[in-house]
Amino acid sequence: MASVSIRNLDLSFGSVNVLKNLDLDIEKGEFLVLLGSSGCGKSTLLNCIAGLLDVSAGQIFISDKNVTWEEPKDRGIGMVFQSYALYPQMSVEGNLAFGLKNAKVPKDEIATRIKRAAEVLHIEPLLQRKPSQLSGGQRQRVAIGRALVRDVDVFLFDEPLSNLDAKLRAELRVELKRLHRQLENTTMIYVTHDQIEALTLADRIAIMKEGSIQQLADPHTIYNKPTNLFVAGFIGSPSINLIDGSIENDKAPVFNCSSGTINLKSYEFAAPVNAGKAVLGVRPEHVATGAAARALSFNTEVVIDVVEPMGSDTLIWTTLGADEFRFRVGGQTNLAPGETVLIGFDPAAASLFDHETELRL
Amino acid sequence: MSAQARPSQLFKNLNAKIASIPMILTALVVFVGGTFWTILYSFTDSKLLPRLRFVGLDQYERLWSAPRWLTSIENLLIYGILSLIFSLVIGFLLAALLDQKIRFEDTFRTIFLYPFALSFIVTGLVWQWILNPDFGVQKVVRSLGFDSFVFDPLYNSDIVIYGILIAGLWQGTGLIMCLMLAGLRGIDEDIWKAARVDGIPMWKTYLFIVIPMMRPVFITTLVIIASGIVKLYDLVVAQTGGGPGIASEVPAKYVYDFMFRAQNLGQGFAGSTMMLLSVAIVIIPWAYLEFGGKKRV
Amino acid sequence: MSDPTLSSAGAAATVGSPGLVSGPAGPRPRRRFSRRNIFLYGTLFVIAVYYLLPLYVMVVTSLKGMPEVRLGNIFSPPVEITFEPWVKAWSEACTGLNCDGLSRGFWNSVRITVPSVILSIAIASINGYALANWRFKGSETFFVILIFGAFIPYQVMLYPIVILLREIGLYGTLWGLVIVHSIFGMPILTLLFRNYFTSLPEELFKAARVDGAGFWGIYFRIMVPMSLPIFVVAMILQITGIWNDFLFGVVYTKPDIYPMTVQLNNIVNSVQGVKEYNVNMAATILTGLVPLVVYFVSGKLFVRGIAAGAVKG
Amino acid sequence: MKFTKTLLAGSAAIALSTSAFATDLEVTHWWTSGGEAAAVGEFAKAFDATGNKWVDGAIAGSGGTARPIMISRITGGDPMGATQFNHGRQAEELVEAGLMKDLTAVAEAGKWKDVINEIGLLDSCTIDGKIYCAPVNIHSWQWLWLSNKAFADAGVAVPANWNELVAAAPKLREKGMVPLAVGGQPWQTTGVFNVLMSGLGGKDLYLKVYDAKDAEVAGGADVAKIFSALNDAREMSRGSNVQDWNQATNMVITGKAGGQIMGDWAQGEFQIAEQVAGTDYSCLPGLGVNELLSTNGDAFYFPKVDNAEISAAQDKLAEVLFAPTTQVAFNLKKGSLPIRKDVDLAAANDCMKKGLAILAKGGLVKSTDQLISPDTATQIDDLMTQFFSDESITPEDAQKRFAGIIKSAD
Repeated sequence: MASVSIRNLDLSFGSVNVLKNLDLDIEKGEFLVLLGSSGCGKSTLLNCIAGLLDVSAGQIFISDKNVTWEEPKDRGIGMVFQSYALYPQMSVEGNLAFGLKNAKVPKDEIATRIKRAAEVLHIEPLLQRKPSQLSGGQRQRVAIGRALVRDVDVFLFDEPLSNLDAKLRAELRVELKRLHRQLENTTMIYVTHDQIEALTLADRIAIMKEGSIQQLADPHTIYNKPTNLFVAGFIGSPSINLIDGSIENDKAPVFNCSSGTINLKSYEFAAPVNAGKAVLGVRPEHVATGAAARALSFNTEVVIDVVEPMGSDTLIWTTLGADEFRFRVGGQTNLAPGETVLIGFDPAAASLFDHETELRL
Repeated sequence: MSAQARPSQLFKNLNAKIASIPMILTALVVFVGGTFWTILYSFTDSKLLPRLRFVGLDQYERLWSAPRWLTSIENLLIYGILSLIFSLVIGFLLAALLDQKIRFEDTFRTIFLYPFALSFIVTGLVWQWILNPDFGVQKVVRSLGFDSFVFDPLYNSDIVIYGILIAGLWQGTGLIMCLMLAGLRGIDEDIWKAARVDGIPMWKTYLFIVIPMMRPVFITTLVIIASGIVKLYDLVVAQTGGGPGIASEVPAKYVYDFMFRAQNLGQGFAGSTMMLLSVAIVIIPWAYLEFGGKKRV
Repeated sequence: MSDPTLSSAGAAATVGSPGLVSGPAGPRPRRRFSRRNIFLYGTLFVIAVYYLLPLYVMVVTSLKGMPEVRLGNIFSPPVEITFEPWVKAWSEACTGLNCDGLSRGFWNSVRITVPSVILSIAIASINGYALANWRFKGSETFFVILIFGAFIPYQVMLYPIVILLREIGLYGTLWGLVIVHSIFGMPILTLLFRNYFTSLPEELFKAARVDGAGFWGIYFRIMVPMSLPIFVVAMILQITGIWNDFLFGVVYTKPDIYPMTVQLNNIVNSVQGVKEYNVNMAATILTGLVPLVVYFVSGKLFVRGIAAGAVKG
Repeated sequence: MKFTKTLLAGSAAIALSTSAFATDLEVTHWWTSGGEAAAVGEFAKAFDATGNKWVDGAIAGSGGTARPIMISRITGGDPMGATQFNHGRQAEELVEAGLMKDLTAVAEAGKWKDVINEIGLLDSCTIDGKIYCAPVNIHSWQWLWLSNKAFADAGVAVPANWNELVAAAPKLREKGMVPLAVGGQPWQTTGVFNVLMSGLGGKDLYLKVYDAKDAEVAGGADVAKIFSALNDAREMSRGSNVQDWNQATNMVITGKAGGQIMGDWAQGEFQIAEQVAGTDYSCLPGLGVNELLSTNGDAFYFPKVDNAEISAAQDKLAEVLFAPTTQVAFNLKKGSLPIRKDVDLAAANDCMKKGLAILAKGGLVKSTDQLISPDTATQIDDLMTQFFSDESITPEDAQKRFAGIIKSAD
């Protein structure tokens, strides 16, 4: 049963179409992440779901109720904002109670709910403070609490962690995940531009670009089987290596590029193979070196250009034929710039895209 | 999933619309209505009371052949341009000076701002007095031994408008300074650091970096200064009464005098229509640029 | 940018121990009388004199007797200080048959100013709020018309408003005048409030909507408590404007509620032989006292409020 | 336009019965200077004595300040009980619009027509045979006030007419005095011109220009002489850096100026300064050339109200204003001539007596207030004030513009 459904949603400001004929179904209890770079329409979509923006066409259903023209408060949603959006003149308790008072919830019920939310979020000692007396992490907890006390089916997060420093972000990320598990049956829709957040938190990720969803799938699929060139390039850090070449399909399909011919026997084609120009995407961590590389169906020698130690692993920059090529080795490597090294990869783990349509082949 | 009737657009934001009723009424009834009323009656020969007896463009012909109206326009142009330039320049310089982390900032700011608390009537009166050659600056300087010193701006037709300008700037620049100061305080400190590291001289930083960043402040300021200029009336009445002769007449005074002193409403309305027209010529393109193209949510 | 508070660190820069590298060390030397400071404070001082001169002349003159006013120059301090002009201006000066000076109009001015300030600010702040957060079709058109209205000389609107007030039956009453002040204060105040509310984080407004607060709920519970600075600015502007108003006060009311400025006009404009400049000046200062005090007390908030309201557009 | 209709609807029948109740009556006027306020006090005293109460609504600054207030109040439907206007054409339209109370009954009861000094004054209050205002005094513009002290200092005899003043001017200049003080306000410069017109040009010329509005005469040789005299006046007035008329008068009183052309209200200033006519100052009605006085003056109008008590009080006030005792008391303080010929002004001083004598001889002429509209008057004001302040305007240019104004005058 879908918790949130979006049908043929259009939104335009004047002549600019921000969302184009968008469809999306979100299961009850699912954690869905809307991922994209700024301006892709992900926050706009979230605001439409929240009812903070009026749609130009289409419908929105929440818990099977058509809420397209409902007020935000009547949609059964809670929302957490990037800037926390705490009411500065109210105490933490006041912030938590504000929505409930507006909904005319009885006083003792309010107290109970606040107490419960405060326990869950570990903010009991802060209840009497003003937002200005809280740290960033505490503020965001309160903001989450404000959504929590509303006792709703759908949580909306609008880049909630972007204003926090890296360490806090990691901490709160885990807590959010824990919270989601605790609140079973609560749907969460989470907007972010940070792929780590998306990959770690999501049940499913919707990658957006220019107002439409490029791919909607679980993190594993998104990462390993990107549906098009954009998704492949967007997900993954360091980003995927892209090699220009062409597919030849005489007997068995092969990929010809400036550094040689790669046999595509092990590659799972998504569609019948056609010869033509294509792009091969290889994730840096799917590249093996030395003896391991020799065993793979494709290997070649490259000269190391730059070595970037990153602690747990090391990133090596080289060129493969005409293309820049990165690969990842262990943190303890002793490779140095100028050395020649044998690398190899298995096309089964790679992705092939049509040069024209940029779609996965 | 049932289909649902789209709520009427009229009732959307109903509370906002209800709350805006005073604004809508003011805008439509007073400002638009009053303007059209004024324009309508400018084509009549109304004297003491408004009467719909149309005389075509007679009032306008007379208006544009009246030496006093032409002098008024000329004065308003001189005063307006100079007042705009000096208000902005002085206001900005004062703000820049006060923004140098100086001591006694509060004191200086209060000194520059207090004239704004006084009405134009009072301003006009005081400056009339200071500029009066028989007791004011001229007399004081002469009593120091400079017998031939002449400083009588209010009694010299050629420069009287500058005498009014002195008083007008005295009264108004404080507010402009505050606006500018507020704008400067809103500029990111890092800009200054960057400019300093890059070795850009301070005046260049102000001119090419800071001022362009203060565009919104300048717009608010411009509206305030410009609306004050168009409405210039009390100051002239209190300081010179339009004199010597008609040398310091301004359009608002022409309009007022013809409406009430000369009891020729039609002529007064013709004058005010011209004023409103010139304001509209400035405002409408601005509004178009500001609101016409983009739309923010 | 120098910080003068540091300049007391003194001129002693050459404290490097012998044998070590000589050259700049420690805090950079700053002199209190650097060329920059002399220029800065000198300029400020000269400008301050220009701004203070009229006030000085007013005060000094109001403390002189008439003979001294006639003889001396206007800048010289009073030889013999007398408060008689103040007493006269406040309680004795005649306008027509009433010889009770400005005191007559003071409370009327208060009675006019207080409701006018409250109503005009209430309306303008709601306008600004609606324009910033609840735009509806045409709302910007009304805003542009309001800005246009800021440029309409009051005198031009005198007659239409007489008709308007007559039709709604408020002509000649205090409330009629209050409405007139609200109308003419609306353009600039709405502009300020709109800019201010636009500059507040939009997410706050969204959060409140999700929390179920409506138009009024958000206004009273969220916006107003956050907007003290801009309310102070609006208050200062309105108190000044309304307190100093003469034209509306006299055209739209009756003698029993004439504001203080009417008495000021009568004192200043009716002359008995020689103009009593000292009384005029005392009357002038007395009339301007209320806005002046407001400025002196809340000047700091004024800049802060403007900073909040005018920077973002 | 329903502007006037709604007001007409609310008008009530005029109650003639004298009310026994005390009624507050708000009276608006612009008499705020010393002598004026004292004079208006006499009205208030007399009116209060009838058991009613005079509520004073003084607003300083005649034309520009007070008049819009009065007109707004009347058209706004919330009129005062009575209001001052210069009698003449200023209130014409208010009467035509039916906003003013008809005083015919009061006037007939008080036999105003029989006792009035100059019937033209009542004519100006009469529209369609009905009387709408109560004239209260006669002011005349045609006076040249001279400082005896100034001429003594300059070592010349006090002039006996305009030409002698012009001749004596250089001597006064030598002593650093201004021969002719003229205040900077437009109406004062126009006053000088009109006085020169009637004083030097005579009654016929004056009426041809202002009554017949004959543009040819206005542009002709006779008026050219007036403009040449005006040029003299401009020359003589250089250096009088004052705005208000009474500041100019004060220059005469203190001997800083030789003379001033100003209406008889200036006399009040001499009196307050305790100057004696004949010894301290001299007065030359009609500039000592044509002894002709114009009938400027003030009148009270009574807006229509639909309240019987107020209406009765208005009648009472009209009656009181015209009463002989009030007339004497008021005009002595105001320095103007009484409206009635049946009162005795024994207390009048030299100058007033000269005026009364001219009055008795019938040397009166209608004032410009009565002859031309305020609109025309304002245009003449603009011309005159510009002429006085801008020496580059030749008398010929000014005359040409003057003729143009007269041509389009109404």
